Amino acid sequence: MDFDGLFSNFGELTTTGLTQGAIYALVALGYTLVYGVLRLINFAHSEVFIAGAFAALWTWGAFGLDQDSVVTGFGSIVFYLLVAMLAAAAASALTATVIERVAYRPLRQRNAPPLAFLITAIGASIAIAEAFGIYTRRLPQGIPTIVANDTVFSVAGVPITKVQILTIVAALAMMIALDFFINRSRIGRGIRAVAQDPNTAALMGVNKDRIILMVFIVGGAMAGVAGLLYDVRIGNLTYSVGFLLGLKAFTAAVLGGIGNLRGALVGGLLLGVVENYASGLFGSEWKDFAAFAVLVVLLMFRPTGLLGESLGRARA
Amino acid sequence: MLLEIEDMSLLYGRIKALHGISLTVDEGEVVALIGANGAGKTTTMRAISGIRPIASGSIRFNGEDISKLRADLRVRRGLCQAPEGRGIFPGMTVLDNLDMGAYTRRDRSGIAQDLKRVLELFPRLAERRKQAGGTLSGGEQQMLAVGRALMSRPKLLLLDEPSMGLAPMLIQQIFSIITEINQQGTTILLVEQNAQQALARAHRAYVLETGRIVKSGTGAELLHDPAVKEAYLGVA
Amino acid sequence: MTTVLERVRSGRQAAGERWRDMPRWVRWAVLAAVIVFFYALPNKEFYQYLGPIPTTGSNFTQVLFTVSIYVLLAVGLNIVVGFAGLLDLGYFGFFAVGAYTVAVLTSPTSDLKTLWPWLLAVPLAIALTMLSGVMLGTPTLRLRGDYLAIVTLGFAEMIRIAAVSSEFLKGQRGFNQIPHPPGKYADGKPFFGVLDARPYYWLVLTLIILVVIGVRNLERSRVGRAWVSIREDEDAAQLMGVPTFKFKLWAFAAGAAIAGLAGALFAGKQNFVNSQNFELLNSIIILAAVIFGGSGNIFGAIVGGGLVAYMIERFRGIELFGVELYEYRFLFFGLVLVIMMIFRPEGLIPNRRRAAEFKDRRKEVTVGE
Amino acid sequence: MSETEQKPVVPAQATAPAAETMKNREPLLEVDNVTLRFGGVVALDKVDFTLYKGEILGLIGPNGAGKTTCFNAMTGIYQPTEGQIRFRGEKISGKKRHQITQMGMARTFQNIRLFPEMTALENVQVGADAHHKTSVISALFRLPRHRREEREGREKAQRLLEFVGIPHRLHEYARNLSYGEQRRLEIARALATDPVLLCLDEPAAGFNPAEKEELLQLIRQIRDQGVTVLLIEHDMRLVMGVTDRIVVLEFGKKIAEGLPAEVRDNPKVIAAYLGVPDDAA
Amino acid sequence: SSGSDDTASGGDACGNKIAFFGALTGSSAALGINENNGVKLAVEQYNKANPDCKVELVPLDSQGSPDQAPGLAQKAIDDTKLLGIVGPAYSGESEAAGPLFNEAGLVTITPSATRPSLADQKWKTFFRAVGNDFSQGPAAGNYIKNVMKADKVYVIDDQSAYGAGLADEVKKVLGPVVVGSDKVQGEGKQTDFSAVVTKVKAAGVKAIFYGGYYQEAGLIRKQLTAAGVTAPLVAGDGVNDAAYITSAGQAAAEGTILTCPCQPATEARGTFAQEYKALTGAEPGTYSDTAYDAANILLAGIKAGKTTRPALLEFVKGYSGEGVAATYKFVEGGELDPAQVKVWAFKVTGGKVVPDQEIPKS
Ligand SMILES: Nc1ncnc2c1ncn2[C@@H]1O[C@H](COP(=O)(O)OP(=O)(O)OP(=O)(O)O)[C@@H](O)[C@H]1O
Ligand SMILES: Nc1ncnc2c1ncn2[C@@H]1O[C@H](COP(=O)(O)OP(=O)(O)OP(=O)(O)O)[C@@H](O)[C@H]1O
Ligand SMILES: [Mg+2]
Ligand SMILES: [Mg+2]
Repeated sequence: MDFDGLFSNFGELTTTGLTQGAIYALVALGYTLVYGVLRLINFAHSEVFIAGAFAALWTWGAFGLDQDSVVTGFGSIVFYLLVAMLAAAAASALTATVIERVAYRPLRQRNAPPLAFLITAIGASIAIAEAFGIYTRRLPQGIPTIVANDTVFSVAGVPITKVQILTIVAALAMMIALDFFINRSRIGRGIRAVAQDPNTAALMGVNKDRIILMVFIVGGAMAGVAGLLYDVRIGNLTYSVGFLLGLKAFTAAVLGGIGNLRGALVGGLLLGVVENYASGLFGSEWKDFAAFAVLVVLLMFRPTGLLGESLGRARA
Repeated sequence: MLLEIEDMSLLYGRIKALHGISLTVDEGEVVALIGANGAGKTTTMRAISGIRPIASGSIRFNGEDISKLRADLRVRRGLCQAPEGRGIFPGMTVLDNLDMGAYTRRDRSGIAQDLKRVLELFPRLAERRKQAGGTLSGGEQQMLAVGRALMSRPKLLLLDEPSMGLAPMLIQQIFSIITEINQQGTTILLVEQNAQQALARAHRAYVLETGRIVKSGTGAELLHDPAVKEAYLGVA
Repeated sequence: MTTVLERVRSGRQAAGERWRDMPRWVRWAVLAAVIVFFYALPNKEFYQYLGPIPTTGSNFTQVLFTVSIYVLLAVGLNIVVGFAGLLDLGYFGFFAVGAYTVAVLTSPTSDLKTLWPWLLAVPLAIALTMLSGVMLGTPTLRLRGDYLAIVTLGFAEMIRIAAVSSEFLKGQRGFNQIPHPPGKYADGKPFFGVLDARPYYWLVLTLIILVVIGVRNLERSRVGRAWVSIREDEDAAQLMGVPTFKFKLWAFAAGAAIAGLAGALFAGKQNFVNSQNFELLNSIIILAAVIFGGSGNIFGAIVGGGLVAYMIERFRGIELFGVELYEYRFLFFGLVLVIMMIFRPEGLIPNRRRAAEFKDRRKEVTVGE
Repeated sequence: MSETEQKPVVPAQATAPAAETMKNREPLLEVDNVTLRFGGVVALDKVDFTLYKGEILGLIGPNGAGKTTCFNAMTGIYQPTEGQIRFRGEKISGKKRHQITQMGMARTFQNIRLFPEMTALENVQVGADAHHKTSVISALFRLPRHRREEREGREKAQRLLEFVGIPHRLHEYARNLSYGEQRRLEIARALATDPVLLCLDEPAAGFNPAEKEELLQLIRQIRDQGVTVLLIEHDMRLVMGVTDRIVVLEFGKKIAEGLPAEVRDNPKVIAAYLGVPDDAA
Repeated sequence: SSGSDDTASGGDACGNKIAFFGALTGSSAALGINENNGVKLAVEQYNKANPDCKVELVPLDSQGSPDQAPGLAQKAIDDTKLLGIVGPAYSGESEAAGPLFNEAGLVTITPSATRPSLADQKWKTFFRAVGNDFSQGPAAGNYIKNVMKADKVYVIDDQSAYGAGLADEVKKVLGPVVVGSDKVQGEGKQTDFSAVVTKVKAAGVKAIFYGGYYQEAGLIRKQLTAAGVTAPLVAGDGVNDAAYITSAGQAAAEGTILTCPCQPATEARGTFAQEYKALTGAEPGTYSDTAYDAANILLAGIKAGKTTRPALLEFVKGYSGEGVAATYKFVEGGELDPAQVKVWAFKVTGGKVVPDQEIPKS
């Protein structure tokens, strides 16, 4: 164990961990929303994320940027970010919608057992990831430098970079907006109602299909933005990265209490930081081990996650 | 006629649960539906609100054929049900549950008014407004279910055993509420095991036996029908 | 479209019913024939007449061995997922425990240098796997539903990472020269050799039959009922006197033991075990296999496990319009899962109990959807 | 797994004498000053009563009085905040739920909790399994004991389904039964665990008066077979007709206890619960 | 032993096959594709030269996974016309397939499985056309120490048999100069290297060695540069591929040192690079040349009439000759004669991998 490695880099490990955690959190939201409403682990959500990441990349490509381009000037940075964000959110929302239509709705109409959904989800996930893999010839794709990783200011000697600020601010903003939407709006209430008892919700005049579609669109858009942020931060994209990231995001959702939006945020950030500390302490190879170990230990003491479930059904 | 059901049949898998039921509910009426366990009362209610598709026959509401209409759209047409087993949203607070009743409505002030009225009708709910629906006692949940149905201000209110699980005092109260909201203009179709009370308050009633309507008449007629007395009122 | 499907469906149903109505001896005879068929299958003299069934891209007998291992795993996972309703996404982790136990105890490259014979290591592998199932289960089986899913998945991932990163388990360098099962032909040549995969396959097949008989006995007993009642309503089950925790643990342990057995067999055949054998995707494929075949139904699990493993290998070496299908096999695999589940959501060979429920529920959809 | 003493098998025991002299009898269940809080809500407030062997005790009170909560505390679903519950002289607290059942307490639920995707027969068999001893090993190898127990369980389940009046629903899935049929099945399943004490939470909800009359007979029969019954019910005719004694709760407190006739005329009970005497009372 | 009579009794030396065994799909396919193309080129040239007696190339796609290796090995063994194998490409699959080939007497020449222990297993059919980890690792270490004169080095590896082996050798040579080390996950399993980057940055090193393959190397380099770490990255032949530059981005990749127990393409005899490009449309990648040479050894044997497995095996065992990447001669255990192993350093300059210098043996 390398305590020195942990302590001497504590600040930076924290900031980079929080940044990664913010991305986990955004993706986790999609899992949590869909899980809350359909009681379904949407395994294909990782591919919704990937779709957004590729959409952002291709959008920049369409503007003639390639892996070696460096964008400068505040105006053009904002422009490229916004355009790519729209494209990514749209692409992800669309992918999510298509998955819902093709893989889940037919099953819902047949009132299939829950495990059947899990399998179509896995199937869709594999198929979409493979499609991207075949299209990119399984090669990693370089990403233009949209936001240079300059230090903006330092806190106690820990540099805070532009990318970190962008990631965390964007993630927080989306999260707050979503929280308002779910807890304050009528549609939000409809979402919670369908989550708890779809049949009774219908008896109250809630259109289940529309609500479910909303959930996929909202969750998808979040994942799309996460995809964009991933691109900016990592600088490289391979078709297969969704699987593990999705897994982590799902872990984050569970860690915070699945079905609980604020839980997703807490879980995501916690996971990001824990991973980085573990990398510092035990070496990077134990990073994922630590992530899952924390999950297991935490669930032992809090069987419904840090903040508990909220969208979901309480026991009657 | 507000509700006209003609020759409605319904299947559960291969089992026929309703064998061609016809019944009508006129604007402003209270109509009761009584029958033994497993007669098909709940099934009829489910068919009317669209939770179960019907195999044949038709359901007309306000002159429109709604047999193939989605459940939530039927609610928008003014048809609301307090279901058997109550159907409380367990993770939502009492207030949120009540708000769900008004899901299809947009008139804020009207909703606020109705909320006030429901909380007055059931002071227990007012006391527990922030408690999660799932942790209420059985009777409290029943109050919530009825209150929630009232919140949608339906044209036709379907109540499936609203008195189930309520204490004697509250049973009295529920039935007076039924009479009261009926007088205020809501039409009611009522399934009840408390046949005595139901028949006493209903304008008309139907008796259901193994998926068929075997008898119908005014409440008073059935109340004094010897066969009904023996089978459903427990007066030997 | 729908009418055709309906007809196909009802036809299949009728077939199922006819099977159930057949006299007992006919069913036994058919079963015996099927078993004989599978024993005969790996012989080239036999399978060369089977048209497109044998794989072309890889040696068929070797593929059969892989398939049989998957079948064994599917039977084990079916106990956990199908019967007890515990969603285990990390089942392959137990397979790893079994294989590594054998490897560590028998391989000359292991730090232990115990150099046990294979047969001696097998019971210990099964016992250790069972123990690891209990160890994982004790703290986590209190979790419900999908929490358990993610924890088991995490567990499998932790095992994999430990295998990759720990010195003792040798990571990708792995353990080589793991001994084969014992046994000699009359001429002194080993029965379980390097080149002939048939004996291994026959061994696994025989074990599958034994395991299936045992699992079936469990299913039709108090134990099986306890599992199903836990799946249906855990609280109510407890209040009816079912020691739910104990039975969940048993489900986990039984599933784990079967996976451990599979792992030990795999190690004995393969000679070499390293961390690359235990990708997370494998766990998911097995789960898909069980549900694909028909969760809760042993026969369904067998068919699912077999078909999924076979399908992946069968695509190898097929060329369509000049493209190697093998490259696309996971794309197809994914699509097949989606399409199959849409048309047969209850699995290929549904659990009879669930099929009944399902048939009914299909009608229960709200109107107009 | 502490108890092995007498286990009354439902349909096999001698008739118990009627209930007048309960006080001299052996206490079966003692609820001793039990308090239970949920955050701010005090669901049970120093509740104190005893249930004697062989009697039928009614537990009544307005909605939300804490009756179901009392059941939940007895069966180990909730831990009392204060106080003790003793069953057959042993403390309940710290016991696992299935152990309490094996000690001889069985219950039904106000919100029906069957195993929906098991047949009626299998539901009851699960109850019967509570006292079966076959281990995983003997089931694995189908040892003779296992086969004998299987057969006995099945026969018992059939008998019980007949007893509660739904023998024709033997192979139907529980979820497909109507509300009333499900209630009956719940009773059969609880009886299959060979209870010494049977706790029924509003068993008559969803029954019409004629059916309630049948239920009344059924409860008496159960008692006659030596099972003690604790009954929560809002239907006064049923409660008055079948119970030997009644305990009344309001806002978590016991407000009255006594013979049915005493309770019925108790002004506190009338004010809190019964209201204007209803035509049925 | 099996099936050699067949060919002999037919009296027709043609219809012979050789196979390439390695990953052609999956996450570790890039190396396999490079090699397969090299073999393809060799076979094509052979067939052009011998139109009346062609050799067929059978690709066996293992995805680099040891589980699939026995099935494929057996398939190759079953095919009696198949006389020799170029591969298996990775060490793990070699472990799993080796015993089968050994039993069947089917000769294999691997262009890239560099794990030393493969040669210790007494497989009589195993030959290695490159130096093993013991040759490249120390050379990379020497380069860092003697040429770059770096006094503080950080070592990272991807825990693969190859990467970890290499890193261990480098550490041995560098000794105390190594101020920190870390391990990451390979095969595309990790993309966020922020923790490693933080540690490297804090260590203030002069050079970073990475044992592993190009995909992670590219990402690490890119993220290091983004974080302001300018110390050059040194890596082994697994990174020596154009895809590394794509992955890292040209700017970040600049200055990276890549070692290889092979010679630069310009040093390669003949016109290998052009021909390779003409055939595949791409520059030769890592081990394309070695695979080409390995195939040529087998083809030379077939040309010489060694059209049975034992004959070809004997031929390879006694082979001595020159290829485009090295001079080949096998010693005990199938290893390439250490005298023939030359390790070169390359440098990324202007978006291209250009030869830097041959690294002296110590
Ligand atoms: N989902 C279902 N699948 C199959 N059969 C069902 C289903 N639901 C109800 N049934 C059957 O249909 C019949 C009518 O049931 P229904 O629930 O309508 O009765 P009910 O009149 O409401 O009775 P209760 O007074 O007990 O509530 C019963 O025989 C019941 O077993
Ligand atoms: N988990 C909980 N959290 C908060 N309050 C609870 C919880 N469980 C029960 N309560 C409250 O405790 C009180 C007693 O509930 P209980 O279910 O025991 O009532 P009951 O006497 O069975 O009533 P009913 O006749 O209506 O079934 C109720 O006011 C209920 O809202
Ligand atoms: Mg009903
Ligand atoms: Mg209650």
